[in-house]
This record gives sequence, structure tokens and C-alpha cells, in this order.
Amino acid sequence: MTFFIEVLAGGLLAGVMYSLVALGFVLIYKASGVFNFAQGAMVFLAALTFVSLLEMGWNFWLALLVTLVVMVGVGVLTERIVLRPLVNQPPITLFMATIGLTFVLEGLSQMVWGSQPHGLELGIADVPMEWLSEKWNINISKFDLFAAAVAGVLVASLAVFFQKTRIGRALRAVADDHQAALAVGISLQHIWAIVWAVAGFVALVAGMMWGVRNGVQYALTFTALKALPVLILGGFESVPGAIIGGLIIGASEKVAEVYLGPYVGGGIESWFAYVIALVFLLVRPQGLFGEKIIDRV
Amino acid sequence: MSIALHQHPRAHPIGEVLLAVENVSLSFGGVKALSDISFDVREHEIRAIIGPNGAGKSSMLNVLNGVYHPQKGTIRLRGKSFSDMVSHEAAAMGIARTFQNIALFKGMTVLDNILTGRNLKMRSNFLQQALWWGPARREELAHRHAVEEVIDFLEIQHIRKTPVGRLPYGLQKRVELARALAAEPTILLLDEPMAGMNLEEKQDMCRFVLDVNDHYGTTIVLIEHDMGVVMDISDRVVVLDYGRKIGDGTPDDVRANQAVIDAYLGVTH
Amino acid sequence: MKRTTLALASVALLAAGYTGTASAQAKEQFVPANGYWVGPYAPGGSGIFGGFLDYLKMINARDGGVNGVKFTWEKCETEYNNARGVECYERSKKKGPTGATMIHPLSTGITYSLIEKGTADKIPIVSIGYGRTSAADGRVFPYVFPLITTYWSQATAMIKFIASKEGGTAKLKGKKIVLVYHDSAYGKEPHAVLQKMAEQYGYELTLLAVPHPGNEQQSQWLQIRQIKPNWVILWGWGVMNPTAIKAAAKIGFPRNKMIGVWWSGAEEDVIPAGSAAKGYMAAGFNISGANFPVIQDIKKNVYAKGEGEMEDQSRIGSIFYNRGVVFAIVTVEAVRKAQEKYGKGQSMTGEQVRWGLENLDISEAYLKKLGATGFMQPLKVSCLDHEGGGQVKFQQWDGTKWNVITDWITADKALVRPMIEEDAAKYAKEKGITPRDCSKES
Amino acid sequence: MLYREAGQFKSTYAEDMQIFPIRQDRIGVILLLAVAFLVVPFVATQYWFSALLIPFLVLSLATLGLNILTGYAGQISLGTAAFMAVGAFMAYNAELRIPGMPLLGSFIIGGLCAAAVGVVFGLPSLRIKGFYLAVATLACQFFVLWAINRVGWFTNYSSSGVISAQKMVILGYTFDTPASKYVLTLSIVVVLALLAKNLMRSETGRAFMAVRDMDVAAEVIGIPMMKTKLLAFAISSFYCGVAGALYAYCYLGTVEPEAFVLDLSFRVLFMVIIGGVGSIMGSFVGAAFITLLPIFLNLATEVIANTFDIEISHAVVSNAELMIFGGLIIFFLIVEPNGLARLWQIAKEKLRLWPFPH
Repeated sequence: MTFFIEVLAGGLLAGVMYSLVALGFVLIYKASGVFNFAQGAMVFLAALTFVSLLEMGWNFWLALLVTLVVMVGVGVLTERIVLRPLVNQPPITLFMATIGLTFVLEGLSQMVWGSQPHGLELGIADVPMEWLSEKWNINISKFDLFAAAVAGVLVASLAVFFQKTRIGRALRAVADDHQAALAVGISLQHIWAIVWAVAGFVALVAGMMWGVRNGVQYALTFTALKALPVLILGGFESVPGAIIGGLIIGASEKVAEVYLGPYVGGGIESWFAYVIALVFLLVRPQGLFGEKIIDRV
Repeated sequence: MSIALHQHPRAHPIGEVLLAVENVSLSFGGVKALSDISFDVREHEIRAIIGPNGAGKSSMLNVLNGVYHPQKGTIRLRGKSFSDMVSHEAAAMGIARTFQNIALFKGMTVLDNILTGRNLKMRSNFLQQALWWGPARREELAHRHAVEEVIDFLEIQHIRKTPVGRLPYGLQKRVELARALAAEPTILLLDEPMAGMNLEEKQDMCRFVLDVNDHYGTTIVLIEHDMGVVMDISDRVVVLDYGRKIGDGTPDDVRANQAVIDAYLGVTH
Repeated sequence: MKRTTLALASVALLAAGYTGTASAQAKEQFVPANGYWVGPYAPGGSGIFGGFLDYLKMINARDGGVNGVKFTWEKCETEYNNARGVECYERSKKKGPTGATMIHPLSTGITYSLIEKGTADKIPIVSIGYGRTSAADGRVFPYVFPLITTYWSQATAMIKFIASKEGGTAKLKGKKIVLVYHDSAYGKEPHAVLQKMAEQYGYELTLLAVPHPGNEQQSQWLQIRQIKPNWVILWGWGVMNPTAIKAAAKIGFPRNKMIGVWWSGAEEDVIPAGSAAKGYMAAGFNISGANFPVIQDIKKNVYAKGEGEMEDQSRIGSIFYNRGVVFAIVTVEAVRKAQEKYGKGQSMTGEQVRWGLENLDISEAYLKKLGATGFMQPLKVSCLDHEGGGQVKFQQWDGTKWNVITDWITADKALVRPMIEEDAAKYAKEKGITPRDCSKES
Repeated sequence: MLYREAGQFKSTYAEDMQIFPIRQDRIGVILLLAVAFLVVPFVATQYWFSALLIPFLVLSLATLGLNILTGYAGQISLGTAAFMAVGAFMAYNAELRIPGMPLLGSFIIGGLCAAAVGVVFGLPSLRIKGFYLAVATLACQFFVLWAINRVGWFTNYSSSGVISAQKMVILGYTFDTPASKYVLTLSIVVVLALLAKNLMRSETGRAFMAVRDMDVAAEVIGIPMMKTKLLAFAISSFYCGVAGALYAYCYLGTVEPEAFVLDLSFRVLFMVIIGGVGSIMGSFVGAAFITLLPIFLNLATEVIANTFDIEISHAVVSNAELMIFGGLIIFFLIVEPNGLARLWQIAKEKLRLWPFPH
């Protein structure tokens, strides 16, 4: 039983890591309807820039700030160069453009910072909490809890940002109805640039968390794949969906791998998350928190 | 619109009841769209459904061809009842329709759009089609002939190869009618065929509707906003208001019906 | 369609123009450098080809090439992708006065794709420490050389090493060993050998697959926590390695009971794991360090003139870099051997180099002459045995560098060889190849 | 003037319904095919066959397959590589296990198995749409590769999971030279492209497009949604499956499951989008563009570096190529979101009038 709890807890906490990446997708999709495949590359770029600055001996906060500026720059440039000329194109075209962007960002990151992997430590050891493992024989990593806390703070601050600030309200207006937002004088371009910048910030946070776990290297771009089943489960447009979806996906894939995997040769995690999401979609095509779409004729 | 339209004798005299709607009720969530509606449509007639906005006209049409499924009541076609018919089954039974907000296939040419209307009559399978040989080829040619007839009938020869998305509104409406006609339907449902048109376009469309009825003998059920048009071209009229039937009869009957007058003048119930 | 033709034509023009410049001079030995400098495996590709090319540069600068024949090369980006690898092969195979000397595909997948092509084109495919293990049977695979050690040899050496740690093979009985492997062709390579040895020695083997790319291993390591194995063998790739080490730390599994394969044992595999990697061990057919005379010669003859490949000179002497030097030593010596038979001071063809490879004999004494004593193992290749070495050293990460902790451990050839022959025979049958009779080879 | 259709009158519908109703197009295509079949096999080098032409043709076929699904029937799929894998591995097994199986029969079996898998993974399309469906098809991508890796039968229990294609013999002729493999690939691709063109201009194609453009309306006029969508998945996957078999047999010779990773699926999707959604010719243009662009960039940067004797580190060059590749994709999407095939069409319209603008 304790083992099951451990698997479940570990799965939930792994799910938080997925949610961190999924959040970036959701923000951009919500505001601009773009399925931004480059989110993974953004995670990589952010983490690599940050860690490289740190290794050059920069102060932690300064490095963080400069990285943030870089990510905002990337966001603004993306809006200007890629999105603006493609406005009103079908979603698939925009999606393809973000894959093109992925190549550009990957090339750029490696060209500037090289392709060597880096270690990253944030001062919180990724080791089990002793009292918990001694008393209950349950292993839960401090860092996992830290990551969960960071995710919580991130979501809370995003919520505050969306609810309380003027820009945030404008963002929500855009998300609800582009035309209406335009009509009341909200600049779409402005908003998109801000959203991409915020997504860049989320990418930085995700990159830092994943960077500690995997090292900061090219493979951070693959984190995007972990976020996709979360997205279809939670809905492309829902922030709570990204969190809850992440938890469900994380927990169920770990439980499946540990308890079901050995019977079929293991490694089922690669597809299990997608199958869960798929089965769920067949029952509820609009995802966890999505609104029901009624086709009208 | 004061042209006398029904002056010549009909080629296809009005016949038996073809389609019967019996006690149909439909609601979405808690909202009642239709309550306890009954009426019938006779063979070869032009039957109109009118009513103010939100009266449930479009819902009624959607029930007739299986897009919506009523919670209560039945639809009978030639006496046979169909409760849970889906829309492509309705099509297979000879019900074709047009839509209020044009539902053409925007990426395809006019010709291809109209050809889709004949899909139910195609017999060759995809392998034969892939080979473009024998029955498949003969069939494509035969259907092309049939479609060209419709194109001639509706006078849209010049836009045959144009992608539908590039056409003006009025022409799109006509192409949609052509697509429905290509199916050689027994019953044709027209959802506001003249909405958003100017006077000339409306006159053209009226002429086409009457010609269709006259030439092919197609039974037509139409929804229309423009009272004048309806009264001119239809044989019988059903009036809906707030999902209930408040009148049924010849244009003259309906014109004289107090409930109808009230509904249209906005008298509170 | 016209656009396509145009594009094709311009590519052709460029290709043609380029070949012209490359083959301008005689007395050259062309070696393709088809590797990868971008993407997830770039650390390996750039490090290995860095060492490889630096050594060739050093031979050109210090010795004037091999008997006056200088090495030339050209880089081609394969992105670790089979299709690109084949394109690079086709592009490079005819260059230079005598075509490609030999190909180092640096990817098991590309190696497999080139086995037949190389054989048909008479260009040796040399896969050192990767590729098709059963190609070690030179009778069936005359043009393929999985030199020095194969995956199967390595697996047996690992078990030997574990046995020595446990106090003899007898002590292996009842021990639990878990193989954490990359869920791909590469990761499945050692299964059969490890299972066979499990039958022989009586240890319990559990196989745990990690889906590509391996950046999430929570469930595998939770299972390990449940199994409580004595040893974990890590058969990883790229990001999977540091993630595994981190995950081991997370469940409190001792790192000094974890042994990585040689693709899990470079600096790049442990540095991202930070302090968690301390005590972690890995196999290697080459070792790290810049103090070997051969490396010093590279620094003196190449870097002193500012001509080195590595932008980051701290990587000189790293595992990957030194591995590239090993690749280059084998390349140069095979050419030298071929020249002995086919004419000193001549450019060798792939066919001639094949003979050189098959008759390669790098003794301990010769290694000393090369300044590579202890840097790599002695190597004796034959028609029958295209592997040649079969020895592995183990090293341990102390948080800043790898320290060698064993001498060369020889693989269990008695176990591996029959498996190689069996697999090679199956291939020969599928392909309708009649194996060579090695007694007739000279 | 060069490209004028004035004076070409069509007096029957049959004439009007030809694949290439305009004479210049017909002549162009016939010339192109003649060159491809009769000239190229004798003049091209091995590099051309093995590194450019064969991969281009094979990927054109896969692109064509995906274009049928995405371009014509409007269903986005990211599982192309998985369908190709099914085709490759099942063709291998058919050839291996069924005695006396003709090679083309094996290819067809590979395609049919892919079609079956396509139908299974196409089922969700009846309920979900757009990106949700696209991501759902990833389930197929990962599951298929996992299954091939896990079940030894697929790879004939080879220790590494790599299969190597059997000798290709058709009617006693062995296809073992690059030129002969090219001709075989070309023949298969041309025939299948022709079939696809026929299919797309007849009832099935119209049903696909109707579902793509407006599925509710399609159903109302009697097009059965389930049959149409699943048929689209089946046909598309069949094409991808055959492409996969060709990838294994005519192109690489050996394949491991990892040859069919997600990256390949994306690449094929790129080919569809860049070439032109819903265009048979666009599939070829797109495949040519995406296959040849990286090679072209690679050669171009080398030539530039050599000509001007610039010492740039290779890593920088490789990364620059990656960036240019991505940048060009964005550029083409901006310049012509409808794909290169559309550009060609516009060019044709211009040529019709040239040199007189009116």
C-alpha cells in the first residue's frame, strides 16, 4: 500500500512537471489560437541562456532577469515576424510556422551557447525527505514538492495577472472574442506580444525545473511531447485543465507503467498517456474544462 | 412582389399527403424550441413555414431531415414513421435541403459542389474510381450530364469551374439550390432561400423555386421571412410562434387569422 | 515540377563543383567525417570527430601523413538520422583520389543502412563500440568492422566486473541485477547476452525499458526501489543518462552500484546530473585524460598553431574526444598497413584499406610508439574476427573527472563468439551470402 | 502566349474531364515522365539515385498519402511515420513468411496492414477534430513503434530490432542497382499517383472534400460521415504503408523502428503544407523541397565557405543550416500559405497572358 501511495504521489508530482510545460501552450492557444509547437524550443532556449549566464559567473537574479528579457524579445519578434504576416491563416499553417520557429530557436540556442549539456542546481536537493522515508517508508523528493510549489505560485500569479491587471483583462477579452476585443480598441498585436512574452516566462520556469532534473541540454525540447497529452485531456484553452490534466496524466501513466508495464514488457509510458487522453476525449470531446461545441447549420 | 405567379395550370397537380408531422416537440436543455407541432405536406405542393424570429422555423426544418431529433412525436413519409432518422438517411429517402447560412463546400468548384449532390446515386466503388475505368468512368460522365442539366436550368453555366468561395452571395444561394436539385429529391427543404437578397435576386429565386416545382414536380417546404414572397408562391402556409403552431392554411386563410396578425404585429400573449 | 528540376540541377552543379576541388591533388587519402554537430547527440558527435580530425591533422603536421600521403576529409552533417547518413555516405564515397578510405557512421542505425552499400561499393564500414555486433564475423561481413569491442563483449565484461566486486562469479548467484535500457534497437542489444549469463551464473535479471528520449524515469526507478537490486546496469543514451543518475539519487539508490555502458560514460553524461553522479561507474574502451603523449602531440602540433577542431579546449582529453582519437589511430594504422602491402606512399582504395583493417595488429609495444599506452587496448584483427580487442576498462566519476578503477577486463569470448556466429549465419542465409573461407585469405 | 489555352475547344464532357485538360500540361507531364523513365536511369549518378531521387520519390508517396487525409479529407494526422513503419515491417514479414510471395504482393500487404491500422486509429476522428485529433494520432505514432520494438515477431526476433530487406526480385529480374531501384520506385509512385488523382476527381474525392469543407452539410446531402472518414484514413494509410515498404526496400535497405520517429511524421506534414494542401502535384513539389533543401543548404554553405575561404566552425554552419531551414519554412508559409503548388498555378495564369498583360 505504501508503495502504491508512493507511485501515486510520484506520478502526481511528475504530472506537475508536465503541467508546467503545458501551461505555456495553453496561454498562447487561449489568446491567439496558435498551437505553438515551439514551446519546447523556448523551454530549451530559456534554460540554456539562464544556465550559461550563471556559468559565466553572473548573479542568479541578474541572470534570471536577462533571460527573461531575452524571452520577451523572442516573443515580441515572433509576433512581428511570424504571426503578424500569418494573421487569418488556417490554424494548421500557424502550427507549421511554429515548427519552423522551433528549428530557428534550436539552431539559435546551440549556435550561441553550444551544444554541451550543463548541470543546474537550484539549491534544493533532489533527494527523498528523510523523516518521511524513515517513518512511513515513502520516498518523496524535496525538489518535487518545490516544483509543485513553484507551479502553484505560477498559476496563482497568472490568475492574479489575468483577473486584476488591465492587460490581463484585455487578454481575457481577446481570448473570448477577437472581433469584440478589436471593436473596443484592444490592439491584438500588442496582446499577442505580451502573451508570447508571458509564455516565454513560463518556459523559463519550466526549463529551470526540468533542467535540474535532466540537465540543461537539447533534450529539453522533448518536454513538449510530455505536455501534449495533458493538453488534449485538459483542453487547449484551460489553465486549470493544464494543471488537473497534468496530475491525471502523471499519476495514471506511472501507475500503469509500474503495475501494468511488467506484463507487457514495459515502456508503455510512451503511448499510455495519449491513450488515456484519447479514451477520455471519446467520452468528452471538448476535454476536461472545454466548452461543449454545438455544430450549427 | 405583385407578379401573378400561379396563373398557368400546374403540370403536377397537388396529390396525397407525402410528409406528416405529428405532435413533434423539441427542446434544447430546458429551452423548448418546438411544442406539439403537427402539420402535413402534400405531394407536389409548395408548403411554407413562417413565423417571427425565434419561432422555431429552422428547428422544424432540422427535425424534418434528421439533423435534430425530437423528444416527442413522429415524422411520417408516405405513411411510414421515422423517429430516429439521421440526416444522411433522410437524404437517402429523397429529402434534400438548403441552409440559411449557405453550407456549400467552399474549397470546391461549383461543378464539384453540385456533383456531390448526386453522391447517393453513385454506384461504383472507390477501386473502380481509382482506375477511372469501365463503370466508374461511365457513371462520372452520366452524372456530369445530369448535373449540366441542372446547371442549365439554374443558369449558372458561366461559373461552372469557379471555386464556390469566390462567388457572390446570391450566386452561392443558387449553387446551393443546384446541389440540392442534383439529388433529384422528392422533397426539397429551403431554409430562407431569399434571405439577404435584393429585389431582382429575389425575383430570380422565386422563379427558380416555382420552375423547380413545375418542371420536376418537386414538393417544396420553405421557410421564409418575407411574407410577400411566401404568400405569392406557396400553396399552404404553417405559422409558428414561440415554438407553437398558431395558424395553418392557404395564404388567404392565414392572412385573415387573428393570432397570426397578432404575432406579426407583436401583440403580447 | 519545373521548380524541382531547377533545384535538383543546382544541387548537382554545386556537388560537381565541389568534388573537383577536393580531388585536385594526388597523394592524398580521403576520409569522410560524417557526423553530427547539432541536435541531442551533438556533444558526442562534435567531441568524437573533434578528436578524430585533430589526430589526422597531427599526423599530417608531424609525420607529413602516412609515408607522405596526407589525409584529407570533409564534414557532412548526418543529424544522427539514417536518411541523412545515407546521403552523406553517397556524397562522400567517391571523393578524393581513391574514394572514401572508410566510413565511421557514428550511429548504429546508419551503420545498419550502410552494411550492404559499403559491401557493394567496397568501402569498409568501421563501427567502433556500436553497430551490428554479429558483423564481428568477418566471413559473412567482409567490409564491416565493429572493432575493439562490441556491445555483447561489453555486457559480459560488465558482469565480470560485478563478479569481481562481489568477490567471484560464484557470488553472483541470487544477486539481483537490473538493466535500465533505452527502448530502442540499441537498448535491446545486450538482452540476449545478459539473459544467457543469468542462466549461467544464477543472478536474477530484470529488464526495465525507458521510452525515448528518457527524460522521465520516475516509474522505472520506483520499480527499482521495489526490486532492491544489487546492481543496476544503465544502457542509456543522451539525456537518459543524467536523468537516470538523478532518479537513482532520488530514490536513494547508491550510485556506486550503478554501471553505465560506454555511451553512458562520458563527461557529458554525468555533468548535467551534478553532485548526484559522484561514485557512478561506467565502462569504456578508451579512457579520459590529456596527459597521454598522443594527446600532448596533438596540442603541440595542432593547437599550438591554432588549427584544432575544439573551440572549447577544455574538452581535449575528454572521453568523447579521446574516443575520436582512438577512431583516428585505427584509421591511420589501417592505411599504413594497407600501404605496406599495396605500395608505400600511394593513396589506398577502400578495398585495399579493407585488407589493412583485416590485418591490423596494434601491439602493446606499438601502442607505446604511438604514445597511447593504456589509452587504448592492443588490437589484432583477422578475417574471422573483425572485433579484435574485446576489452573494457571501468572508470568512476568523482564529481569532477573520471578515474580508471580497473585494468582491461576481457570479455567472455567463449560465450559471445557462438552467438555472433549464429546471428551472422542467420543473416547470411537470409541474404544468400556464402561466407568466405578464411583459410584462403592472405 | 507560351501557355495559352485559347483555341483548345472541348466538345465532350469526357474531354473536359481529363486529368490535364490543357494541352501544354499534358505535353509537359509526358515529357517529364519520358525523361524520368528513359533518360534519368542512364545518366544519373549513384549519388543522385540513392541520396536524392529515391528518397524524394518515396517521400512524395508518403506525402501524397497524408495529403489525401489532410489535404482532401481535412483530418490532420501526426502518425504518418507509424503507418510507414507498419508498411515496412509487414511487407518484410509477408515476404519472409509467405513462401513464393511476389514482391509487389508484399508491398500491397504492407499497405493493407497500414490501412487497417489507419482505420483503427481513425476511429477517434468520428468524435474529435482539429488539433485534438492531431495529438490523438500521436497515440498511434508511439504505440506502433512501441509494439514493433516489443513484439519480436515483427522483426523476426533479430536481437537489435533491425530488419534488412530481402532481395527484390520481380519476374526473375533482380532489382539491386540504384538505377533499377529508382525505376521500380518511380513506376510504383507514378501508378499510385495516377490512381490517387483519379480517385480525387471522382465521387470519393468529392466526398472527402465535402467532409473537409463542412462535415454537417456533407452528412445532410447523404455523404456517410463514418464511411468517408475511415475510407480517407484507410486510403491515406495504404499510401503511407507502401511508401514505408519502399523506404525499407528501395531506399535504405535496412530499417529499425527508430527510422520512423515522430520527426519523420512532421517532415511529411511539412511537405504537404509547403507543397500545397489538397494538391497531388503539390505533394511532389513539397517532398522535393523538404528533402532537398537541407542537402542544398549543406552544399551551398560549404561551397561558400570554401570559395571565400572562411573558417567557420562546422557546428556554427550546421546550426545556421537548421535556422535557415526553419526560416525558409516560415517564409514560404507567409509568402504563399497555400503552398508551392499554388505559386505554380499563379505562375501559369501569368504565363497564359505573357508577354501581353491584357
